[in-house]
Amino acid sequence: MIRALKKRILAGVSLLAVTGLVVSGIPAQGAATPGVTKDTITLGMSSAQSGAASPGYNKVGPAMRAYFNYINEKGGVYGRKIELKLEDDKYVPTNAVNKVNKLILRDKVFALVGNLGTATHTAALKKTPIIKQSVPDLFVNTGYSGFANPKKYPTTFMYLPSYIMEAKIMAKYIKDKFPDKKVGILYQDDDFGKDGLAGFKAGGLTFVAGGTQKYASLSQATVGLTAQMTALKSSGAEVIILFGVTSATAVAMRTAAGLGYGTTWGPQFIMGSVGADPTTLLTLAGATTPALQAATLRSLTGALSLSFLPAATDTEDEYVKKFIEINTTYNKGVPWDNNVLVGMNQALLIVQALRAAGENPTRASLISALKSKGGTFASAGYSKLESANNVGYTGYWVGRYNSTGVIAPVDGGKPVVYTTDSSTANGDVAVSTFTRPAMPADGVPTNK
Amino acid sequence: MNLINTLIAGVSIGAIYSLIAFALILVWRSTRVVNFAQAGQAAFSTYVGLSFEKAFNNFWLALLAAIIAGVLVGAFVEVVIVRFIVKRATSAATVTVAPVIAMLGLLGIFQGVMGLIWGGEYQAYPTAFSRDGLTINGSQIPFSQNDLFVLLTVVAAMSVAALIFQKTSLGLAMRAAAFAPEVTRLSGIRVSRIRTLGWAFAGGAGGLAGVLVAPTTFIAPNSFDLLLVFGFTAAVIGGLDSLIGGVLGGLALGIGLSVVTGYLGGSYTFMTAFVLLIVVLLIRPQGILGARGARRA
Amino acid sequence: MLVVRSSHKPSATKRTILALIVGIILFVGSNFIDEYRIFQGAQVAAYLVGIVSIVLLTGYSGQITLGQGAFMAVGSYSAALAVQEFGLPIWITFFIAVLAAALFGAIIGISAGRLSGPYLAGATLAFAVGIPALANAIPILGGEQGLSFDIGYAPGKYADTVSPYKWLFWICALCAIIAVVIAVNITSSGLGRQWRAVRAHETAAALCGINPARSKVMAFTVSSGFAGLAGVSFSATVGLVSPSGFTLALSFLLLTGAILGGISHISGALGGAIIVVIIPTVFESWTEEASLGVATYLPGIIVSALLLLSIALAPEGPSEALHKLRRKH
Amino acid sequence: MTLRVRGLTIDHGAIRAISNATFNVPRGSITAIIGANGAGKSTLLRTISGLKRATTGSILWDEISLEHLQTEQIVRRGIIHVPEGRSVVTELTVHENLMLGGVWRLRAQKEDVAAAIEEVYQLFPRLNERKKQRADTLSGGERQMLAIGRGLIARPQLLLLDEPSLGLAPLVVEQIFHTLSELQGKTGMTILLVEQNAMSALRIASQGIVLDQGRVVIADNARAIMNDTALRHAYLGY
Repeated sequence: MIRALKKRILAGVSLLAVTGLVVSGIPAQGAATPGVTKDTITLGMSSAQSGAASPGYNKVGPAMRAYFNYINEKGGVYGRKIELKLEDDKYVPTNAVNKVNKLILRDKVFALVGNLGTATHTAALKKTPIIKQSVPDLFVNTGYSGFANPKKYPTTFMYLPSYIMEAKIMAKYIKDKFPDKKVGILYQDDDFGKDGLAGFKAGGLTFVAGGTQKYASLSQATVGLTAQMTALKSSGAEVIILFGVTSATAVAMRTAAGLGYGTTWGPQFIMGSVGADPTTLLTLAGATTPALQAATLRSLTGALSLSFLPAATDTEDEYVKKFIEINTTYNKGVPWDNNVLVGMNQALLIVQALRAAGENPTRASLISALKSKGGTFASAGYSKLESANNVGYTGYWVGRYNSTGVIAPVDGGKPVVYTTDSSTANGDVAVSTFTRPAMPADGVPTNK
Repeated sequence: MNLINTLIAGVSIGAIYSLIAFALILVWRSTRVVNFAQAGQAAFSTYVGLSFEKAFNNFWLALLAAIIAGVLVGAFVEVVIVRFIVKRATSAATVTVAPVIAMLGLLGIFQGVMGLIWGGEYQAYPTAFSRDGLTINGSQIPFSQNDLFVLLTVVAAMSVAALIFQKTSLGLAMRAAAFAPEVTRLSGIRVSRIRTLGWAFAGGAGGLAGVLVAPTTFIAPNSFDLLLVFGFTAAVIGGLDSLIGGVLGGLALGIGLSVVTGYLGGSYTFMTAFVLLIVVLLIRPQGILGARGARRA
Repeated sequence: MLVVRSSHKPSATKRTILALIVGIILFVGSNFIDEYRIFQGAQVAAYLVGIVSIVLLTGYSGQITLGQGAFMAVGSYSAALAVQEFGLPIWITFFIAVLAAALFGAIIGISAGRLSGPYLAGATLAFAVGIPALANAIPILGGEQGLSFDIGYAPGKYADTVSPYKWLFWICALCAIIAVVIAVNITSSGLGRQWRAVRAHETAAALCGINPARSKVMAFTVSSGFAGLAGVSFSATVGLVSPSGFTLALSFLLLTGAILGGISHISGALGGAIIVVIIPTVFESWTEEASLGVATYLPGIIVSALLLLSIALAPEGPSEALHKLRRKH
Repeated sequence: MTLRVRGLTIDHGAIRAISNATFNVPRGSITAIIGANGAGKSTLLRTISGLKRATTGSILWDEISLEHLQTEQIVRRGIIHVPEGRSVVTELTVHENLMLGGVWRLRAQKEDVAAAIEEVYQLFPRLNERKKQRADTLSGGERQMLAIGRGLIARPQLLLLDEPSLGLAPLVVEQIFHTLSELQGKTGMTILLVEQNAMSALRIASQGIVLDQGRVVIADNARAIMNDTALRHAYLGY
């Protein structure tokens, strides 16, 4: 009976399919630019506001919003106020698809900004109309080199230097400063980590036997990293790279402390820029008392990390100074840190991109403006923004955590910025000659 | 040496599984309900502890607050919700299904409320003692002062519980009510009160477990869900009716998972727990120490 | 209790015609609805199949499951692997998903058939946690990032004119309609009556010549097949199969939908699916300007409270309660 | 202190278990309720002890109505119910089972509970021999002794005994009934005994009540019932 039924249904449905295809052949109606009205420009962002990967990153979106509010107060972008719709995808790919679909289809945002995560954004690019509707997808907060691919993702622009660049710079640094030392790595088991591995390979860095350990991206808080860290310890690695998100770095450092790091075990830790924000690490260490705080700081002290922005504590820096001011007034109650700096800096870039898109911005004009002028935008970054090829920043400086939890340039004085590209064919790394543009007056861009 | 280290590493987390198993068994014995909302109750109590920790910066005060919160929440849940549900679910088809679903609903409410009050981001919970591995004969072992504290606290809590159960008339009444509620009522004991007490005790144990485990897992509204799965596995390994069985089951599970994680890798942890649970359910349904024929409750 | 009341439901033919009409309405209607709603429609269809699988297992056969997401994962991974490793066409993978999940369900059912109540609940709970975690351990399954599962565009020249959402919706809705028709036919067949008999009174059913163990395993197998279909539909809506897509939360959500819709009748599944997809959306739009937290957590609280209330007030599900009420008056 | 039951009706869902029953249990008597299986005897006891609620009618003990009291409150008024099926807590030891009977008054009357337990051990020496053993290791007769013993710890004024002879060897039944009769003589308590084994029950009882399909058909002197052949044939089947 069921088989007969199925046949009938299939027959009926194929009939339906034909009718439906005919009916649906009506072309979609053209309309004004989505997300732009006389007074407003609506932007959308999907990021981890809660969940395992959220610590630290959940401050980026609100910081962007704070900067936009500051600009809105100063007259907005050609009189239009910027609104940011912030969605929480918990760093879960299936959620990201839902949220980005909502932003594009229901909220009809003009552009996406600052979306977080490699796996999440890969899913979003695949299953939402970012490409089909040519939605500008600015400053994706990941270093996955695959996103800088104008052929495949014509509207997607990166923010972070790619993980390949980061790995190549790390590789060079390690080979220069720690020659003949055994190197181990802990990486996140997805495209983020694989990108990094490709970069290390290009940079000619080899790992000690048993010194290549990985973790699943959402598992570290629940399962812990004991097995991985124990393996790294017994591999005899003297330099250990932590190439993961902040919560993974926190768990790894804590586990290392349990294994004797700081007392009986003294490897040199080098953390990827993604997982190295000191305030987040401190918070995650549960350092509520001064004594615990000091203990956590001790375990961080001496570790190396990479950055392309000034240290958040560098209050002499003109960008940092202004952002702190804005944070105090427009982002009440949120303590200033590196994540806020990232958000403000992204927002500064976005405002310049919107201005460059002209008085009547369209999605196409935003993309072409960013491509042609992105490299000239003022920002706190010490390396150049390669928006022409949809690439983000292009270099890093290497710093060391001091005893107050601040990353200071290893050699003292001004940071030395290394630059490279995302090619995996070679490991060429050069010292950058880029000079950073000055901060626009009062932190309000006036570019065209 | 490596094997010994792995075994040692499993002891303190095993102690926490024992505590959760203990809470689940206590509730099961008093009401014949597996409290799947225990994960939410424990997280809620731990958040209360964290709030005290932040306000007063005193670990011990926070621990006390979490336990008291656990006791109150446990009693509240029994009096306000469970009593009603158990009374309503009478037909053969619903009597086993309804309480399970009710507990899930309760879990959802707990998690939502926690998210509203404390937010969804992962927060760290401090420890009272150092988490650096102890050094024995010059070599460091993966067992810290804090692990020792966890272990001793669980042992102490279990000893107090054992003392109450074996040596006091309250304990006698609780044991009797667990196995023969009608006879207990006919002996003049208010079984409904004993039930509430069972839930309250279990809630307190959950709060304690939460504070002890939170430094290693972080705390978020749903961060104890997996702990619940492990606790349940431990309880079943021991036999859902036997408190001692549950405690031993927890330790066995903690050590077993530590060995698997150490030798095969973290990805196999959940799978091992699952396989273990199924094997125990199929081969020895009454658990290691459980009474026969209890499985088809 | 064993005398199951004779059904006055329409015959298989009538049901098929009804399904066709529903299909036509959905098909034509999909042209007049905005794309986000269509996307949600596809989600509702995927959840609907998942909820049907729970209604069959829990509502009809009386076996509780907290781990339906695991069966969905088995179906989805099988389908994605079939595409990735053997390059099979997408439409075949839907059948593969159903078969793989059903096979898996049969194996689990044989073990689970010996359990009941909280033990079964706990075992399926561990299952829901264990299976997605396993995906992280087996390299071919692509770790946390998972595998791609892309149903692509409408065939031939329609690829440009039919939006991918509409295409997605059509496929998911088609799956859902077929699933519901088959499910209704099963429940009104002898098999469905057997299940209900075992659920109502195992011993009595056995005395009537029904083998309760076999009946339970059968229910598990059939239900898992539906879950496999739900999984593959669900994966189609997000374009990938990953462990984070099959969380405990998903399993709980489906069970919640099944209970709220009315666990004892297939007809409740649609209501349940709509509730679990729409409630969060509704709340998000209400709380647009409020804090993100309210939008994130309030729907969960409301849905859970509804779940608790419905169990407290009508342990057998709302439709059963209504039925009883009718009998009384 | 007489137990007065007036117009008592008890329903099990749609089934009427006891219909309009009226009878007295005089103080200091042993009253046997007899009747066939399903006559509603156990239901009657369960209602007196508060485990079940009556549909209509009243139960008065010492001029206090019991029908709205909780089981625990009824116990505190000296009414102790020993349900059928040798109801002991098998997971507890013999001694713990006896203790259980006194937990409710332990705080106020600790010494008397200890004394009562001692008396039970004297009454049933075999329990004393096995006091450390778990109750599930006892024989059927010993369990029944333990169940009754648990009831005696409360020093009942009214003891409700449900089928103490069920499934026991005749010799054991004889012994238990003998002990009960002796005990009643000593303490003067009232015993309401539900039995299918009518002969044994009526032999120690002073009064008999015959239930048939939920109705009280006879309430009379025990000896008179035993001697009424027609009645025995009609309701007791011998």
